Amino acid sequence: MPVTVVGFVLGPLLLLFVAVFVLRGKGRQGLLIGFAVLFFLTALYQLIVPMDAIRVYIPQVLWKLITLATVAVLFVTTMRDKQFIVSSLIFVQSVTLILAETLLSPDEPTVFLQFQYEGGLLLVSGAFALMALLPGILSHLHRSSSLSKSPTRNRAFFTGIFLLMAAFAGILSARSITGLFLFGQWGVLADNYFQKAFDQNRQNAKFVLILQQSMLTIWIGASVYLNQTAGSLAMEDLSGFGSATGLVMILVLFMVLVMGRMIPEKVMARQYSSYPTSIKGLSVIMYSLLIPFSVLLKFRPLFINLDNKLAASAVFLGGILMAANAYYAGVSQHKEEILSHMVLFVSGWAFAAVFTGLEGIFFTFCYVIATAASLPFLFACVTVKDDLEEPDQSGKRKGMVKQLSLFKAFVLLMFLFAPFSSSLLKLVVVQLMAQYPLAMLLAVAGLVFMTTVVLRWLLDLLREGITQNPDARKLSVFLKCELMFLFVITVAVNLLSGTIYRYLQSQSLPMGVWPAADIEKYASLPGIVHLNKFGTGVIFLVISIIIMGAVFIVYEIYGREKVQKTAEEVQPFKAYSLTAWLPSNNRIFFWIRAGWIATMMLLVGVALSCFKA
Amino acid sequence: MSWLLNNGLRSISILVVQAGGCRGCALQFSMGMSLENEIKGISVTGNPKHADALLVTGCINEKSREAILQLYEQMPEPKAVIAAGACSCSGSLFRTSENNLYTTEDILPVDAWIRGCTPDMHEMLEAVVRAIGASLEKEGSRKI
Amino acid sequence: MLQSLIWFLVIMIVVPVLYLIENFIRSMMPGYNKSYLLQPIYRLMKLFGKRGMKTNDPAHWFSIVSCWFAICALFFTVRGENILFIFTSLVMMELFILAGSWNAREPFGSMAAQRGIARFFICAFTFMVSAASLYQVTGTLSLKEMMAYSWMHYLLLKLPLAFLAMIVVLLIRGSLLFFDFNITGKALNILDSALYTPYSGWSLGITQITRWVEIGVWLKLISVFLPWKPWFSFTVLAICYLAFLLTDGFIPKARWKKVARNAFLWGGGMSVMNFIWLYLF
Amino acid sequence: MMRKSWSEKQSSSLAGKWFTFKSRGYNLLMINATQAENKIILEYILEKEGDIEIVKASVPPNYEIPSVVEVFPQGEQMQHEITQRYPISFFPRMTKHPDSSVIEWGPFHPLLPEPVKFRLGLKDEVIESTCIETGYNYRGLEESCAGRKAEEVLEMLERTSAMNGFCMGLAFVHALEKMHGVDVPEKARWLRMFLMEMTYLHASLHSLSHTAQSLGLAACSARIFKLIGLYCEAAALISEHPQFSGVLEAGGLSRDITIETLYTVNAIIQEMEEDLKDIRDQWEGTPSIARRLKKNGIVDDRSARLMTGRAVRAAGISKDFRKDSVLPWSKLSYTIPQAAGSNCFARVMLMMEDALLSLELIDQIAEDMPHGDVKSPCRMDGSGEAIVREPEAYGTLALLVRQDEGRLQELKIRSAAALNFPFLPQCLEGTEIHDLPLVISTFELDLSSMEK
Repeated sequence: MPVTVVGFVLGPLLLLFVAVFVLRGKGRQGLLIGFAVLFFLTALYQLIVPMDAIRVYIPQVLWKLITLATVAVLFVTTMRDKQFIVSSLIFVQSVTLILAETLLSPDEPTVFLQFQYEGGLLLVSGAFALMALLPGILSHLHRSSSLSKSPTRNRAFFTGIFLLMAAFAGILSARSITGLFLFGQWGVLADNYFQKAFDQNRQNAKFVLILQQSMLTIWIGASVYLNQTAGSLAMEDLSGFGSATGLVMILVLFMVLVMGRMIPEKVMARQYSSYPTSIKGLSVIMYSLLIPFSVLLKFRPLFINLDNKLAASAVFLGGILMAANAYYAGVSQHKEEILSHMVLFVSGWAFAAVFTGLEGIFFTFCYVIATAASLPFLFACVTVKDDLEEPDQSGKRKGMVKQLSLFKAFVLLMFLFAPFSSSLLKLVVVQLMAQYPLAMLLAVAGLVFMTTVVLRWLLDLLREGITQNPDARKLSVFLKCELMFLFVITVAVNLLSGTIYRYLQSQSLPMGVWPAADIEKYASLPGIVHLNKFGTGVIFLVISIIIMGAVFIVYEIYGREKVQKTAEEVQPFKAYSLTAWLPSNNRIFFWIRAGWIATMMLLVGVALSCFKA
Repeated sequence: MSWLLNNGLRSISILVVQAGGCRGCALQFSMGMSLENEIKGISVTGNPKHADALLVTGCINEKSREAILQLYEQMPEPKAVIAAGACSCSGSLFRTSENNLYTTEDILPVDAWIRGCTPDMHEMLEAVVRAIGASLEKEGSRKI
Repeated sequence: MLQSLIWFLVIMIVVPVLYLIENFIRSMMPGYNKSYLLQPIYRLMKLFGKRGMKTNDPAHWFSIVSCWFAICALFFTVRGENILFIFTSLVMMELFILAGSWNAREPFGSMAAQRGIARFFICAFTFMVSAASLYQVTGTLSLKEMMAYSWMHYLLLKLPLAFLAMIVVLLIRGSLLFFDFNITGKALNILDSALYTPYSGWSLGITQITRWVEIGVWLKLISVFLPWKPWFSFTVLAICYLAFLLTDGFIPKARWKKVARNAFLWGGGMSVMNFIWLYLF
Repeated sequence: MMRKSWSEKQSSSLAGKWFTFKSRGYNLLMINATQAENKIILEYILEKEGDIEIVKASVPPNYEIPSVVEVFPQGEQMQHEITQRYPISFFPRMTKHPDSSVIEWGPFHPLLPEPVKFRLGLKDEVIESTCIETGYNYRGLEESCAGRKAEEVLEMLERTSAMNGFCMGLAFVHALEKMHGVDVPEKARWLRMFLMEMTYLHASLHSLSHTAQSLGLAACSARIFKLIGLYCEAAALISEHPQFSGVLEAGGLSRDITIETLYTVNAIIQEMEEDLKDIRDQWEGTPSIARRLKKNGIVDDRSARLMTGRAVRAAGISKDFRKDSVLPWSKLSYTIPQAAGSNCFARVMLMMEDALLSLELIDQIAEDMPHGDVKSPCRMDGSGEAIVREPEAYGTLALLVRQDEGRLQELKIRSAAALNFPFLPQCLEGTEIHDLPLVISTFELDLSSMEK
């Protein structure tokens, strides 16, 4: 197993123990900054120069011991928090683990952890997200008194973050089913510590925790069955279940939906309510976007010979996810809620894309990376806005930073531009959902409603530019440079989605499954932004950015000197919901719930019918 | 300058301000606009930023005065002011020493007057064209 | 290249001429304000002669950017580029017009911008689904190839409802008949000139040109569906649009929320039915 | 400065008097205030089928006394006028603070016939709370009339408002004739009735044109403008001033109007009958217009009973304001149009029916117009006091005149709009802002005669 992969997984664990037991206060923050930068640079380096040379051998027994240790730690923490249902579930898990080990002693795949073709890129975008949200996390540490004062909360906070990164790297690189279970438990443990760090009353997370633990219990039980029939725990060799493939696929789907919190329900979103914005952004991007997409891609061989009805209903579920999250984004009030629904919207797209052709995956991949690169920047801006609006000790409210609103406007424009310029084109051309008309209509409705939400946010941003507050406290230089740097990367990634296409084409892949033979047909389509071809698209884009830049500059100069007060400051128009013209709101919540429940039932029914055939 | 004058005279958008009192003059103006007459190109607007001329009718008390000054300030140049009716030209019967009513001349630079209690429709339209012509000439002389 | 330049000029002239004819015929009717034949042109010239606009509304600079995107959309339509790319330019144009009226401190401008966002959603959804059905039938998204295809085969046979849905989008954009969101404020309504409240002087002139160019783009886009020669189908559609303009005065103005629901039901519904129908038969 | 207020006993005794009159079926006609040495005397004038009762209350300046709105809600605007002129205030003050986004509309707008400013609390373009700010039409008419001769006062009263100028003048003339006991010749009374019907027709046409503009029917409002043009052409034959000012005189009319001019005027006027019927059928028949009108401007029955003008008949209460007048309407044969539902649709249909009714009455009056002279000699320099209740274009008008040796000592006018205005905010709540001009046009508020 390549040393870097082990480094990504076990490294954060090691640093966790160092941070928690050795260092204090400032030391911990320094360690976190160092870790984040190191994590990002090594991920980037590992992407360009895959270091398979240095290999280190870790015996299977060690992974089994770690799994048992995680389950034991979870059992102890849940017993201490008096969550007896969860602890009983965990007890069942530990019993099945021990029995499976003693009776069957399944042999783990020799290569337990390995970054496959897409894992590297997702790891880089995850590391980038952590880098983008780091300033927000640090400023939250300074500001929130509860974290700095009580050592237990501080310790829980740091364990949570390191565990989160370890789980993220683990799931991306896991190649065996028990690996998924292990790193899934790490993720749940990380959430548990976050709850302890932020949430005083901690009961709105109870339902989600039980749901996830029961899902993991079923998963570990099923892994025994899978091992018997397929003969190995590695995910690629999982095939040849014959009629049971459908059922296995359902199991995988439910696992991804539950662990990724992708069920469009208020309960799932409420669990994050107590988290600060930056942590909420980090966990949404990792749990709900990157991890589900990579897990589904790992089970890709299982879905290839799937019968059409199952794929159709799975794609339809993806469409519902997109439409539902676009609607929730339109209705929710707070900016971070809108952002998390935007992330879930893109993950709904990724969820549906996996079941279409390889071309669909190929394209959605670029869009997922573009999202993982641009949305953390917006989460960061929202955090900074909260910082500035937080009245400091003297009770004086800080003002609005005009430059921030222009950056945010540009990023949203790019986030808006990407779907229209590249994804829509590919969506229609690449038959992402063209074989599934109903799902496509839902997807188009979701996409257009999400663009409407972005349009409305842009209007607010461009109005923010005007409100000038002379005593606005200036942003720290570090934060300003970091935001500028991140903003440039975000715009670049969005514009270069065509070039990422090129990079993935050149990947030489072990299994030859990827990419599709006729990918050339799709890559050469009359895309809008192909930087290597000096087409009309590029001219239009360059001139547009020049004009927009000129107008913003004039707008800035013009605004500053001659802003006079009108006769009487009429309140900005605020009481206006985006869905004012729809008949009535609550009926639509009902339809969304009915939609996803019906599709889930359909999926299970179709899977069971496979048994008879 | 004649190009500016021709275009200005052929497309006039008026902001009719019924400042108070009986709205006989305002009704007379809207009647004049709709009936057959040779003066064309006049339209009514409610937004000061789109208006070329301000037609003030009725008595102007303190409250109306502040609102009218606000409107006048928002109108782009070149702009004309027309005082229509006895009430806005001289305050007619209602203007006495104690109930401090204003005439249009007291608060705005007036370009054309239309006297008479409920003046004639056609006379009003001609006064509007006269006022716009005067304001455009002022604009033209300012430019040269 | 020459042919596209000719088309560019033709459309830039035809749409204002439509509005001139409508304005002149309406002023001939009894009870209306009298006006010259070239009334809209005089108004445009007068607006460019204005100066001294209020300084606390810097938003009227946005009319320049929206005009740029409208002209780009027309240029790409005439060159037969990809229709999604054309729609992206129209989206950017719409964004900057809405931003201009949302930024000004006038509540009616903000209210019109909010209605503009709902109108955007309805037009975008209808257009996207129609584009998908167009792609299913013609196999391409570039306007040039579609024109060639519709010249050989009858598009209307396969896409009748998509054509009607696009006509609904045209009516929504032109604020005509039953699909008037009361945003551009032609008829007297409480929001005055609604979306264009903060613009005045030259920026109002530019927004007027942007509106005309946008209608030109939509007319050219929709003329793809008609099976005749491009210039003939464009003239037929232009005359239809003139008819809509003239009948607009006789239709009572409904409330914008009802209009929005109707527009979504009619526009969106027809395009979705056509899309599903393509798959079933 | 802290306002002192009446003692508990004083307040309850005044309120008690109001309740006794209300229980006996009296209605609040008007509130008059006169400045004594250092006290302000308030006169609450109550009326029931013609006989009038006055409740007096003397209040030292800067005092606070109970508000009459709990007992007679239609008195809110009358009290507001008194607070504008005298240092008195009324408790409890009802102020609603909207928490939704507040926007202002007015005071000058093409769809607002008269200057008034609306502060609207909106949520998703639905009005949650309204606060209406008036005062732009105030000219201090009553103060400037004090101490003037009857002719000058008549000339000023005829110019108070475009729609009700003639009705105000006629009410003042009737008050003088009642005070001096003059009997007017038969032909002068019939001619006055003829001119009143012409004024009603003019008012209905303008209300219809404003409603058509609010509905967004450009073609229809142009057509109604054509009818108004027809009316102006006919009215020009009678007097060069469109509101017939200068025709009236105490004791009759200033000049005679020959039968031929009446016939030509009647012939011109009757041409608009088909157009009016066609427009009525079009509005009634088009479902989108009818549905929109029926949905807006709903006034509950309790307040409709306290209002005046078409709003009362729209609520199904049959009340003919022409019967209040001394003019010989009883000699004409007509049935007063009635409607139900108390919403915009009922009021608009009544506008149409009343315009057609005025056409019919003008025809009847022109037919059997009596002969004789139009003026009886009389002297108007006596002194006395008269309270008169006369119909006006939008309901009933109340006038109090006190004259001392030919010089006007005190004049108090309460127009129909002063009764209907307090009920507008409550009726606006829940309507869309898009329909605001429509509800205002059907409420037919003549602000210039209300604020004077």
